[in-house]
Amino acid sequence: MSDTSIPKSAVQDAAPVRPRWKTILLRPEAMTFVLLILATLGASLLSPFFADIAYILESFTYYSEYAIVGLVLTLVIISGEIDLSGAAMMALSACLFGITYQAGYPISVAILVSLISGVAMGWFNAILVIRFKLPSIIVTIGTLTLFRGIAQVIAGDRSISKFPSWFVGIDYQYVLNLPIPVIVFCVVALALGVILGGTVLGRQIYQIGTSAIAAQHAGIRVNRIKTGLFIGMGVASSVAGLLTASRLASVRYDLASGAELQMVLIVMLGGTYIFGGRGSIIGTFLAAWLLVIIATGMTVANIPINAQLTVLGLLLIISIIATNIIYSRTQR
Amino acid sequence: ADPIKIVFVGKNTGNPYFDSLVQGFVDGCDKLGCEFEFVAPATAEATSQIPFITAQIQRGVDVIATSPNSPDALNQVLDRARAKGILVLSVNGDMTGNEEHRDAAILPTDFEKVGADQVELVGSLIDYEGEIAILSATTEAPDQNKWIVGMNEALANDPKYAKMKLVATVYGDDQPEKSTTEMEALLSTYPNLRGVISPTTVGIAASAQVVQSAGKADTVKVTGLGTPNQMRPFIKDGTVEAFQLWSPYNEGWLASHFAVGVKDGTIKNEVGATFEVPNLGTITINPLNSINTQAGLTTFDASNIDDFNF
Amino acid sequence: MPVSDTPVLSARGISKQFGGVEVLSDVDLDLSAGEIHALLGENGAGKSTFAKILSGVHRPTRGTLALNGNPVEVPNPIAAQNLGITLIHQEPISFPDMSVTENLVLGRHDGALLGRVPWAQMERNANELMDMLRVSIDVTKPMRGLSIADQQMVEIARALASDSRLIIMDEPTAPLTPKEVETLFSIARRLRDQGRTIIFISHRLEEVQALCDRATIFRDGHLVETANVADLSDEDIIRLMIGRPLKEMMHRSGAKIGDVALEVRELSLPGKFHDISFTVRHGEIVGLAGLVGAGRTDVARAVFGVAPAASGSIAVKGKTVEIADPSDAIELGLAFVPEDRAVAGIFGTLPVDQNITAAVPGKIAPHGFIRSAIERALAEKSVKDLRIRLAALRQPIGELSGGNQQKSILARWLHTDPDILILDEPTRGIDIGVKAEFYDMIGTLAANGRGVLLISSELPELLYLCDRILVMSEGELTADIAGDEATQESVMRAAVPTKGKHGTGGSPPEHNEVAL
Amino acid sequence: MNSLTAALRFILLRREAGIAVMLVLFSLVVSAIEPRFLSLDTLRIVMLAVPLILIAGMGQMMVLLARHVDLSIGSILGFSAIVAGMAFRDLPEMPWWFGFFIATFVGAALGLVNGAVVTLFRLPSIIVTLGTLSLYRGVLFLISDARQVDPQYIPRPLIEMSQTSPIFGIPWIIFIALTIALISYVFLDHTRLGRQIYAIGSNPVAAPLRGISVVPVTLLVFTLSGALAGLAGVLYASRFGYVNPSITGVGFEFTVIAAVVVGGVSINGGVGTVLGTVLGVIFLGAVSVALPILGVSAFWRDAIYGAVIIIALLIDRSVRESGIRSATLEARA
Ligand SMILES: Nc1ncnc2c1ncn2[C@@H]1O[C@H](COP(=O)(O)OP(=O)(O)OP(=O)(O)O)[C@@H](O)[C@H]1O
Ligand SMILES: Nc1ncnc2c1ncn2[C@@H]1O[C@H](COP(=O)(O)OP(=O)(O)OP(=O)(O)O)[C@@H](O)[C@H]1O
Ligand SMILES: [Mg+2]
Ligand SMILES: [Mg+2]
Repeated sequence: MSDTSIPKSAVQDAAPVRPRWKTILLRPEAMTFVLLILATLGASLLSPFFADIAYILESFTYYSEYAIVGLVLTLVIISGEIDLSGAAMMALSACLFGITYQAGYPISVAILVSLISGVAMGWFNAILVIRFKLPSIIVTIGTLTLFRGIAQVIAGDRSISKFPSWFVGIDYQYVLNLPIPVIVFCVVALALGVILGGTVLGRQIYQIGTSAIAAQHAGIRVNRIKTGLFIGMGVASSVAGLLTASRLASVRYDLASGAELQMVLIVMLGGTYIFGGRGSIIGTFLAAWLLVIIATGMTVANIPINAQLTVLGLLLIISIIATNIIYSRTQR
Repeated sequence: ADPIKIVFVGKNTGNPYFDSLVQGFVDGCDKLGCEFEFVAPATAEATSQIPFITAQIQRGVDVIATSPNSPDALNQVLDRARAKGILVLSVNGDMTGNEEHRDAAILPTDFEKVGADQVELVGSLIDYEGEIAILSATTEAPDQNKWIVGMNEALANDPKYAKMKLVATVYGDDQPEKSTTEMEALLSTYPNLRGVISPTTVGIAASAQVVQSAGKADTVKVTGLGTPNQMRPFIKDGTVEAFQLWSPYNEGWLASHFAVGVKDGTIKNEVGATFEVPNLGTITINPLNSINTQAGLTTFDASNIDDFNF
Repeated sequence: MPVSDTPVLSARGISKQFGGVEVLSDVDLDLSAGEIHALLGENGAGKSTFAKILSGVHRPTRGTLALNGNPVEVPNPIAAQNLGITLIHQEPISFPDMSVTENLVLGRHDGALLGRVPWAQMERNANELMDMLRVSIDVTKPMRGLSIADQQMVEIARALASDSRLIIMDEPTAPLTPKEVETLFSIARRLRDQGRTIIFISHRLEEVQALCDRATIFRDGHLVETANVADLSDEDIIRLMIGRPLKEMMHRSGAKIGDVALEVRELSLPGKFHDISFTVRHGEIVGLAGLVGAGRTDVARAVFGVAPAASGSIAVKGKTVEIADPSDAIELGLAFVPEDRAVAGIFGTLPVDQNITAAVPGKIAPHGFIRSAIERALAEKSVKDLRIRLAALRQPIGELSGGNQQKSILARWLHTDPDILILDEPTRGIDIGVKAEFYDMIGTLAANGRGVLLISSELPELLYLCDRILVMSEGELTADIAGDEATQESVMRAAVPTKGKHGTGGSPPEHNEVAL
Repeated sequence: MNSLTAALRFILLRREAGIAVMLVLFSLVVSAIEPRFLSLDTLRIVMLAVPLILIAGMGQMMVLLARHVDLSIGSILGFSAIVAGMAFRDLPEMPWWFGFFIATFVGAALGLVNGAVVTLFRLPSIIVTLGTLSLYRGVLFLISDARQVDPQYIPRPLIEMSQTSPIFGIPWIIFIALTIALISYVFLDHTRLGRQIYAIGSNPVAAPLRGISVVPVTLLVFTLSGALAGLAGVLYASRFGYVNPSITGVGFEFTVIAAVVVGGVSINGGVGTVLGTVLGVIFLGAVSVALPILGVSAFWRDAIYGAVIIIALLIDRSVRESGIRSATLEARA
């Protein structure tokens, strides 16, 4: 252990260090995990129809798109920024996909257009935040209105459909008994988890979120990394938009409307610190399942949506407060 | 045997129109001995109904009735329900162009006739002479668009309406604020406007409110489709002379009878088949497996509005 | 000097801890009506902390205060105001979007919260105050963009406007010109004659001699002496402050000085600095002196690429280079220890080891993935070499004391094996023992052939360490003095502004300046 | 610098002038395409479109001045409107004007909750109010049983506030909005408390050092924002004649924030005036009225609002920057 190699005399005037087990248990992810277990038990008691893996997986596909964006959003929030435009980017990129396909281009071109639009929108956010030094939270409130507004302008109120049958129904394609959106989610989680936890890039994201100024002084390319994260948000959103298009076999401008809140909810539930510098992919991963279990459990028990909304709103507030308390306790 | 389980997945909660429809279901099931539940998402967004429908499949219900928020976003999940042997009904609106994804549609009236009925109503209010306008829901709303086509056809083809001129069709997106602004713009743009048809509940309420505020109720006749509860004050104070609707209650009543009948085999869900429903008489299954509760619209005015509460 | 019997304010056993470190221990002090009382001590001795306790910004960990013999609590600045205690902060605090007039009265508790703001009268009063201080500041302008000196003047005016019995001035003269200082002094004397009490904090001993009646000297958080100024010589004061006579602070013997490592040519950044040229050689320690706000930090930031200059060029080892970002500078062998350690140096909530290795990602992750064994080994070596005191490497660095945080930042840069080190106030807020260690380290770095640019506000430190001292004033380089020719007087002469809107003539201070 | 250019710069640097110019230019361009736009009638429509936004905008402005933001006002509006509407429906003997108190009180209470969470846990208001945005909407569904309050229950005199006028043919509702704006002006510009709101936003760290009680003032600001959103709620019932839990107030926050930010209120706190906000509200009102008159689809509205928010942010930033630059240069000159 490294700790023991430091001479005893040096330790005298420094504050005592918390035992390692305490630091682990005090992490908000532990709270998410406990909630996940409680929610699963609660949902099983609430409705006899709940405890069915196939059903839970199917329900997960409905949230998988938000959860995938939430994974990237986790990195963005750890880096000290936020992006509320994910849902609007999903809608606009999906509408562009639909329009391109409807205009007679092959579906591969349409997919490309959608991905490129994701890059462009993420970049647009990044320019406003980084080049013009505007706060990301208000910038992305502006762009969420703008992006969805453009989607509305180009797609109107109609839904665009009649995609080729191979493209449709990705949520009913299975690999190893898992629907593809679930696989995508798990793969993205694994990849981002490794990047965040094991690589220099991940380390630097934490450092940027802890203090962007100190990071810049340490030679970390803060602007480049943040730009990359915003673009990552755009790409993830357009992938999520495509998954949604495939699942629904149609796209509309109001696709994923209001989902920005769900995305933030997932990340917050996973214990990522709203002020940046702390958080984890495993937390977001667990939180996505937690959200699905809670929402699905209440829906299958026919609990009215009024109560569901209240529960979710409370959950968001409580998880922010709890995370905040945990983190402000563990730093003096 | 277990009672038949019927669930109705509404457009969204808080929509008073559906209270009466649900009551029709409840009364129908009381009489027929089926189990009924009503669920609805918070918003009328295209995909918000999907988790609710999946949950009902998981619960193993026998019949899913829904008023779809989108003509095609539900296709996949409804197909899955039907594959499980669940009877899928589209209630109060159809999935135009996607009829193969539901078993039958329960419509409140013959949608082909709504347009003509509405033109006749506004014509009667303005002595079949002058400029009229339409304030609709959204540009792509399928039912409203079908009716607007009907209105245009009636105006073009029926010599009775030769002196009436449709000057504008505008859209308030079923939002009170937008509808109000659009209606005010109409009044300002067309000073000679004589009548407004608003075939949507949000739109007609906003239009009535605007002409009332502007003190133009005498010169501009507002009519359209609305619910009696929503329109009652305007009828009482004379802002609106008459408007129309069908009976949502009868829709629920018919849907429950149809569902139970199909499930226990007494009704054949085939085009051209007929069956009897108490209070409604003989119902015929029309092309594309769609059935109506009544042929024409009911007109509400000062003489009868107090007989209705929905 | 009318000194009445009951003290206006008496402090007993005042102690203050920050994060377990005691920065003020058992201070007993009595202040009388109608005296100007100097607080003296090295940087970090606890002067500002004591002032903040009196004015309710901080609460003491232990100890009591009494006003005119009655025990009082000063839980917050509002309470202090109500008790008639006003603090002029060391760093001017202001509301940048609001006018000077409003800055003068905001938060003053006279009148109902919903009472009308008497704009016209306020403006008149503000103008009167500015006249009294003999400064020409447009009181309707927002504070944003006022020079530091003007901001300090507004701060002083605010304290004058309040009817306080005790006014604490924390280094009010640091950014002021001699003429402004003289105005301030005459006002302070007038207030004393009205029977008010003034606490005057300054590093300039001649100001203390000129103004103050009594002086209290702090060292490492302890009150070491309170005496009449008349009974104290400068030598006494310095000895009391640093615990040893000034004589020991002598020039360091010069190391072998090699080729030019860093050359800066005609660097300018409008609004910050203008036409700055200098060189730093291998093995050379170059000092950069100046008053607070002279623009030294801005130059350092420009050289390191944090906020690049608008024009001019930089050459490293003879080659002209483009430095647009700190990462460019690091690749060229530069390192920069910033002055604002808490904001620009440490990652407060991250472990010490991650802080130490932050600038060498290639070393800890040879194939892209971080190898924690390597990382720990690097960090442990630094902890041993620099004698960083900590409990565990995984401890958040924010829990370490300031000196050990600063050592960790230095360690971070030593891992990059830099040729040129820019150190901006490296010993600020560091206790005296660690300071000596730092001097040794800086000397060793130069002896190993590294070029060092040392920015410091502590003149003795510069005089002791540097081979050459550059002086900046109001964004321009005003002197380049060889180490053995530099004296406190010659440096200060170049540091005090000779133009600008306050300094009307080029008159350097007449008296022998000793700035510590 | 001579005094004329100084005066000119002073005026041009003021955001109000910029918005006024934008408003005039916009009106000219629109009326060049559609001359009818420049009419008294249009003015009336614009004026009728803005009172709710203006009233809630005053509250939002105070929140922004204190360097916070309140995203929950749409839900607060809906919540207060529903509670007032249910009172009208279930307590028919209640005097109709009592609805104003109910709605304002409910709004104030919800705003206070926002403020309490923000100050108690030191959380960013934007996240807290994003949470209460959905929480309040959920609770509002619960208490209303997801049922709308039908027009027949909205008292006639309340509806007439949007229709009848005390003077000059200007409806009551516009008078109420202008009165609120006037009171806000006096409050923010001429009372100590009002100035303290600016101070907190201008420098939150300095404010407590200067003896300003930041927590109570922050609570007050959120409470006022809630109260004004609540007042807008009861006026919603007046203007639209009914209250629906899933429609009333949805998306309202974006409209209000757009208007206030366009009006020159800085999201960095401490900067903004009542006049600017009023102009911003009118500008957005003019845009939303111009669209149908020009025959542009309402689908454009959101895109335009989004673009307007972003442009306003950019303007705010460049004004700030050039302000700092010129001031620094001046100080050195
Ligand atoms: N808020 C704080 N948190 C932690 N440590 C602090 C804080 N404020 C001051 N200190 C520490 O307390 C010690 C005394 O600081 P103080 O500001 O009182 O010194 P000073 O005598 O005013 O020095 P200077 O002459 O540089 O102004 C320093 O070591 C400083 O780092
Ligand atoms: N409150 C302020 N408003 C605007 N500019 C400021 C303010 N404070 C400082 N500056 C800018 O900072 C510059 C001086 O600060 P800087 O830190 O570079 O000087 P310094 O000589 O390093 O002083 P220090 O000894 O405090 O480190 C000035 O040129 C000034 O433009
Ligand atoms: Mg100090
Ligand atoms: Mg500096």
